[in-house]
Amino acid sequence: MSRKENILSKPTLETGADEDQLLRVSLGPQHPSTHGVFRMNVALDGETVVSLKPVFGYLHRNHEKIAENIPYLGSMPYTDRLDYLCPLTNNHAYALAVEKLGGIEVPERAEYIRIITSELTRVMNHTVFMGFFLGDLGAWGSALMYAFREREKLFDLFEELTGARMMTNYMRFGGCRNDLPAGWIKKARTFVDGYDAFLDEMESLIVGNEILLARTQNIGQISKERMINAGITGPMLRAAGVPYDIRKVDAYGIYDRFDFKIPYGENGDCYDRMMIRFLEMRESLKILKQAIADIPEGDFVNPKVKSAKFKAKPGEAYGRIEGPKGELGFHLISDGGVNPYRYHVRPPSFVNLTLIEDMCLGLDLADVVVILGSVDIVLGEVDR
Amino acid sequence: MNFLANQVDLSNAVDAPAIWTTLEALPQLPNRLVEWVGFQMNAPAWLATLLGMLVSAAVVVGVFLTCFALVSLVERKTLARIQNRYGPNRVGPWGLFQPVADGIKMLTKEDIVPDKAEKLLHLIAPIMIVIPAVLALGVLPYGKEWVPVNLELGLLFFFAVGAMTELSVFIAGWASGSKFPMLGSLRAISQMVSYELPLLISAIGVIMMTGSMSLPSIVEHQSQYNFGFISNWNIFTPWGLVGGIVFFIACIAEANRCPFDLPEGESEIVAGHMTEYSGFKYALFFMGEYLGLFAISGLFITLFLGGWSAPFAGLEFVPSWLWFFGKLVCVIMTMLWIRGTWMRVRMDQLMRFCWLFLIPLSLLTIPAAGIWRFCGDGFLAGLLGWGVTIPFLIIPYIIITVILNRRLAPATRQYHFAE
Amino acid sequence: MESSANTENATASKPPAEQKWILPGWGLYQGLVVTAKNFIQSYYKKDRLTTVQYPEERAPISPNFRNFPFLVHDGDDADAGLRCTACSICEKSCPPQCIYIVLDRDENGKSKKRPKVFEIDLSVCMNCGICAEVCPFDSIYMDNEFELSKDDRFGDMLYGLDRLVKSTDYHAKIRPEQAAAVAASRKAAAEKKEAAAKAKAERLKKKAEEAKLKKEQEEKGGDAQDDADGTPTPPSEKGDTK
Amino acid sequence: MSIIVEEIVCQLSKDLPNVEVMYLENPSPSEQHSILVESDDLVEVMTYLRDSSGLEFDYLSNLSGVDWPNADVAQKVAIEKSEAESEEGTESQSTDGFLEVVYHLYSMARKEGPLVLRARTQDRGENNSIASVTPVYRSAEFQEREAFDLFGIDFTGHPDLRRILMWDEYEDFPMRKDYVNPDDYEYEPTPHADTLKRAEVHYPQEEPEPVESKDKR
Repeated sequence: MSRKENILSKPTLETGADEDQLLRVSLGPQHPSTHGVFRMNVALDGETVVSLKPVFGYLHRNHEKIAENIPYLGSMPYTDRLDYLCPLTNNHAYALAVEKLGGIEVPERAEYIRIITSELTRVMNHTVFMGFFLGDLGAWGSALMYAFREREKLFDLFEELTGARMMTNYMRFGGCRNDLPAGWIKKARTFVDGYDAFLDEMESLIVGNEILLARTQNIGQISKERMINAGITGPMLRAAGVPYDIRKVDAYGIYDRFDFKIPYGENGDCYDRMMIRFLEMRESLKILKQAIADIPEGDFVNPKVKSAKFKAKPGEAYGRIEGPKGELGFHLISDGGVNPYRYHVRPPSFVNLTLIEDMCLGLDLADVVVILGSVDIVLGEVDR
Repeated sequence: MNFLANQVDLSNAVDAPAIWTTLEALPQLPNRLVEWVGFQMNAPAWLATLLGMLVSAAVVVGVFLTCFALVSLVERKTLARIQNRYGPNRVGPWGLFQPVADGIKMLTKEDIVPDKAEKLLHLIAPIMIVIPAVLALGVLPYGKEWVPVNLELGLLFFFAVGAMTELSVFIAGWASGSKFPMLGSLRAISQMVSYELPLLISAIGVIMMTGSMSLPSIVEHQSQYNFGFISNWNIFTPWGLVGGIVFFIACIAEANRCPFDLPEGESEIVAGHMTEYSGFKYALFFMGEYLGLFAISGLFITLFLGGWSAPFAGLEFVPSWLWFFGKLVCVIMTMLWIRGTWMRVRMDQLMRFCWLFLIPLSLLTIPAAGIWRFCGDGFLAGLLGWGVTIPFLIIPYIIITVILNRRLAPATRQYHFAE
Repeated sequence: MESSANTENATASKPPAEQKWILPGWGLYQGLVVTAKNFIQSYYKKDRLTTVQYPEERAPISPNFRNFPFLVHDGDDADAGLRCTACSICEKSCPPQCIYIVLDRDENGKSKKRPKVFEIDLSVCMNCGICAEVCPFDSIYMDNEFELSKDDRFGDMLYGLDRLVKSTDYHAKIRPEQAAAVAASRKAAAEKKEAAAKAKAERLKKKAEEAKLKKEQEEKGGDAQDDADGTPTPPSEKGDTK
Repeated sequence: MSIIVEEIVCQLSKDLPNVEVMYLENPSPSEQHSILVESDDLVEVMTYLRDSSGLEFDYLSNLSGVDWPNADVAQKVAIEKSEAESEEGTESQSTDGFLEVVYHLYSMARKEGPLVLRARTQDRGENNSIASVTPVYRSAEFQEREAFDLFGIDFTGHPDLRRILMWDEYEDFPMRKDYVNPDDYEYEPTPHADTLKRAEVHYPQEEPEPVESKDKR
C-alpha cells in the first residue's frame, strides 16, 4: 500500500506534469496475455501505470441484433459463444430468462441436470482460470496444461451429454434437449470424486508459492463499497468481503435444496480472488455430489413447451444466474412475435472491467497483466 | 572360472582404460591432426600456432552449436513431460531432427525490419550477442587437457566479456524503435548489471581459496580428494554452499531464465528486446542466449562443482570432459525444472532480492572463506571450520531474511464461509 | 448466519505464511515436487500423459457427438428415397441461415415435394443441431464426420444434395439408437398413413361418385356451373404435411 | 425476495414531491413491473433509492437501451406480419418514437430485487438525451457507453462518453430498429439469394462462382 501511495503522490497524468516523459504503450490487441483481442492504452512513468484506458470491440458481432432477427431458440447456440469457456451456464441463464418471460415450469429432473452441468462448468472455468492466471504470472504453462488435462475429461462428459465439447446448445425452454445418456451419472461421479485430489495437487503447486504470494498479495485491492457501486460480481466481489451469491440470493432452480456455503475473503486482492475460486470449486464439488446422489427420474423437458415455436406474451423479463465469472443476466422484451423484440445480455466480464483502471493505477506493467488475469474475462462475452 | 576371470581381468586392465584414454584425448584430435600435418609439411611455427588456435576455436563452436541444437530439443521435451505432453516427436526418431527443421524454418522466414528501426544497429545487435558468449566459452576448462585458451586471468576475462551481452541487448531494444523492446532492454540492463555483483562477489571466495584467477587451476584445486574419496569441490564447504547457491541464482538471472526472465517476460512485454526480430536474426538471439547459458553454467560448474573432476575417487577413469558435460546437463535440467514450475518475479522484487538478499549473503562468503582457509586441512580442522563458519553464515542469514526482508513476508489470510 | 473459519479446518489450503517462516522457500519446493512427480509419472502413467497421437491414434467418438448435418434417404436410390420434402422449416429455423432450399416443380409449376437444390454452407454452419431437431420428416440428422478440410474455402464447403444425402444404413451406423427409434416411429406412421390413405381413397371415391352424380344431374338440368373448389386435393399433399 | 413496486412508487412520490414517477405494469408472467422516471429526475431518484435506509438499492445490475420506433413504422411492421389487417393502420397516428433505458436495480444489503426503472428520451432524433447515472452507480459507466454506441442515446453528465464496441469513426447506431445492414461486407459466395444479389451489385466482377456451382447439377 505504501508503495502505491508513494507513487501516486508523484506528479501524474492527471496533474498535467511530466506528460512528455510518459511512455504510451498499447497493450494489445495482439498481446500474449490480454486473453483475446483486448486492448489497454497504458501511459507509463518508467514502468508505473499512470493511466489506463481499456478499448473493446475487436470481437464485436452484435449478438443482440442477431438475436432480434431470429426466433427465441435460435439464440441458444449463440449464447454458447458468449463466454466460450463456460457455455452451459450461458445456456442456463438464457433458458431461465425465457422461462421467466413465458412463465414456463421446469421439471425436477431437468433442474437437477441443469445444476449438475452448471456446477461442472463452474469447476471447469475456475480450473482453467488457475492455468491462465499462472500463465499471466509467467509460469511456463505447467499449471495451464494440468488444467487443460482435467478440462478434457469434462469435455468428454459434455460431449457425451450434449454432442459437442464446447458449443453445447444444450438447454431448452422448460428443460434440456436430451436426457442423460446411460452411464453418464456414473462417469460424472467418478470425475467428481477424483477431483479433490487434483485440487490438492494444484494447491500445492500454486497456493504456497512465495513468488506467487509476493506477486499477488496486496495487488489490485478495491474496497467492497466501491466494488458494489461498480457492479462487480462473482469471485471478485466475494474476495473483497461481500458474501453475495445469486445461487443463494435468488435460489433459482433448486439451489435452495443443496447444502453449500459461500466463501468470501477480506482483502480483495488478486491472491484472494484466486483463493476464493479454489474454495468455490470445493463448494461446487459438494453441490455436485449431492445432486448426483439425489437426481430423480422423470421428464428432462417440459412436454408442453415447444422450444422451436416459442412465443411469449408482450412484456419483459430479466433473468440472471451466478455464472462462474459473476452475474450473467438476460433482459428480454417481447412484443408477442416469434422473435424477441429486445434481447440484452448483461455480461459479467464486461461490467467487471469497470474498475480496471482504478485497480492498476500506481502499479507496475507486470501487475496490470496479473490484475487483468484475476478479473477473469472472456472477450467473447465482453465484446458480444 | 579361470577363463572368465581372465576375461574380466583383461577387459578391466587393458581394454577399458584404452577406450577411456582414447575418449579422453578425443577433443584434442583435430589439434593433433593439425600439428601432425604442420610437422609433415614443415610449416612455420607461427602458422602452426595460428592454425591450432583456429582449430581449437572451431571445436568449441562446433561442440556448443551441437549442444545448442540438442538442448533446445531436450528443453522442449522436458518441459513437455513436466506438462504431461510428448513434446516434438514427429521430425525424425524421437523428434531428433526438430532442431534442423526449426533452423530451416528460421532461415527461410522473412526478415522484417521495422520502419522506425535504426537499420545498422538493428542488424549488429544479434551478431554482437553471439560473440561474447563464444569468447566466454573459450576460456573454460572442459577436460584435463581440453582448455581452448588457457588465460592466467581467465575468470576476469570471463566477466569482462560477459558484460558485453548487456550492451548488445540494449542496442537491440533501442534500435528496434518500438516500446516493448525498449522496456525489455531497460529491464535487461538493470537486471544484468545488478546480478553481476553477487556473481562476482561469490566468486571471490573461490579465488581466495585457490589463490589464482586461472580457471584450470581452480579446477585442479578442486580435483583432489578428502579422506581419499570425497571430492574437494567448493560446493561441499560451508562458504562454498552459500556462495554456490547465490552464484546459481545469479546465473539464472544472468541467463534471463525463469523466474528471472523479465527482459523477455512473455506475458508482459511480448518478447522484450527480441520483439521486433524475425527469421535468422531471431535465431541468432536465441543462439546467443543459449551459448550464454552454457557459458555461465560452465563457469558455475568450474567454480563450485569441480569442473571436469569426478565426484568420487574411483571414477576418475571416465574422461574428464564427460564429467563436465554431464554436470552441464544436470545444471541445465535443474534450470528447466525451475522454469516448468515457478512464475516470474516483478522488477522491484527482483531488485530487492538482489540487493537485500543475494549481495549481503555473497559478501558473507568472503570472510567465511577466510575463516575456512585459516582452519586448514585435515579432519579436525575441517570440523573446526564447519563449527565456526556455519554460525557465522546462519546468524547473519536469519538477520537478513527476518529483518531486512520482513516486508516481503506474505500475510496469513482468513477466509470466511457464509450460509 | 455467517460462520467464520480458518482456511485450515475448512479446506486443505494451507496458511502459507507460517510455512514461510518455518523454512523459507517451502512453497517453492512443494511446487518443484509436483512438477517432478508429473515429469516422472508421465513415463509410466497413462493419466499423466493424456496426449492422443492423432492421425495414428484416435480418441473414441461418443455416440451423441454431432458435427454437420446430412440428409437421409430410404432404400438404395438416393434420388427416389429422399425423405426431404423441401418444406424449408430447417431453412427458417437455422440460426446462421446456412441452408438454402429450392423446391422442385414440374412443368406446370406444381410442387414435386422434393428439393431441387438443397445446399448447406459448411463454412457458415455452426453445428447447433436445430435443423435436425425441428425437421418433421425425419430427414435431416447430424453427422459425426469431422475430417472435412478442403482446399477451396468457398466451393468445397458448399455441400449440395450429392454430398449431403446419405443412406439410412449410414445413419444406423453412426447413431444406432436414434436410427432404430426413427425407423420404428416411421413404420408406425406409415402403417397409420396407409390406413388413413385407404380410408381417404374410399372417401374420395365416394365423393367423386357423388360429384359425378351431381354433375349428371346438373347437366340434366342444363345449368352448368364450374366448381374449382370441388377438385379433389392430390392425396400426397395432405398426407405428407400430417 | 420479490418487492412490491407500487409501494416504492408511493414512497418515492411521498419523499420526493417534485419528482414525477409512473408505475408501469408488466403483463408478462415474470411480473417485473417497472417505474417510469423522467430523465431529469433520474439522478435524484437513483440517489434516493441507493441511500435511503429502507430501500438500499446499492447495486445497478443491468442497463439496457431499447428502441421504440415511430408509431407508424411500428404499424407498418405489424401489417406486413399479418396481412389480414386492413390499411387503416398506416393512416393512424404517427406519434414520435423514443429511446428507452431500462435499469435493473438490486439491493445487496437486503438481498432483494430486481427493481426495474425506465427512462425515455423525447424522440429518436435531436432530443435523445437522458441523464447519466454514472455518478450514482459506477457500474453504469461502460453500459451507458454501450447504449450510446449502439442506440445513440446521449447520456448527459457521463464522464467519458465515447463509442465502446464500434470504432470511433462509425456513424450509425446498429441496434436501432431502422438500421439498414450495409452491403459492402466482404464478398463470399452464399446460397442466399438476397445477400447474393446485394453482393453481386457491389462486386459485379466476382459474381459467377456460386451460380456455376448451382448450374453444375
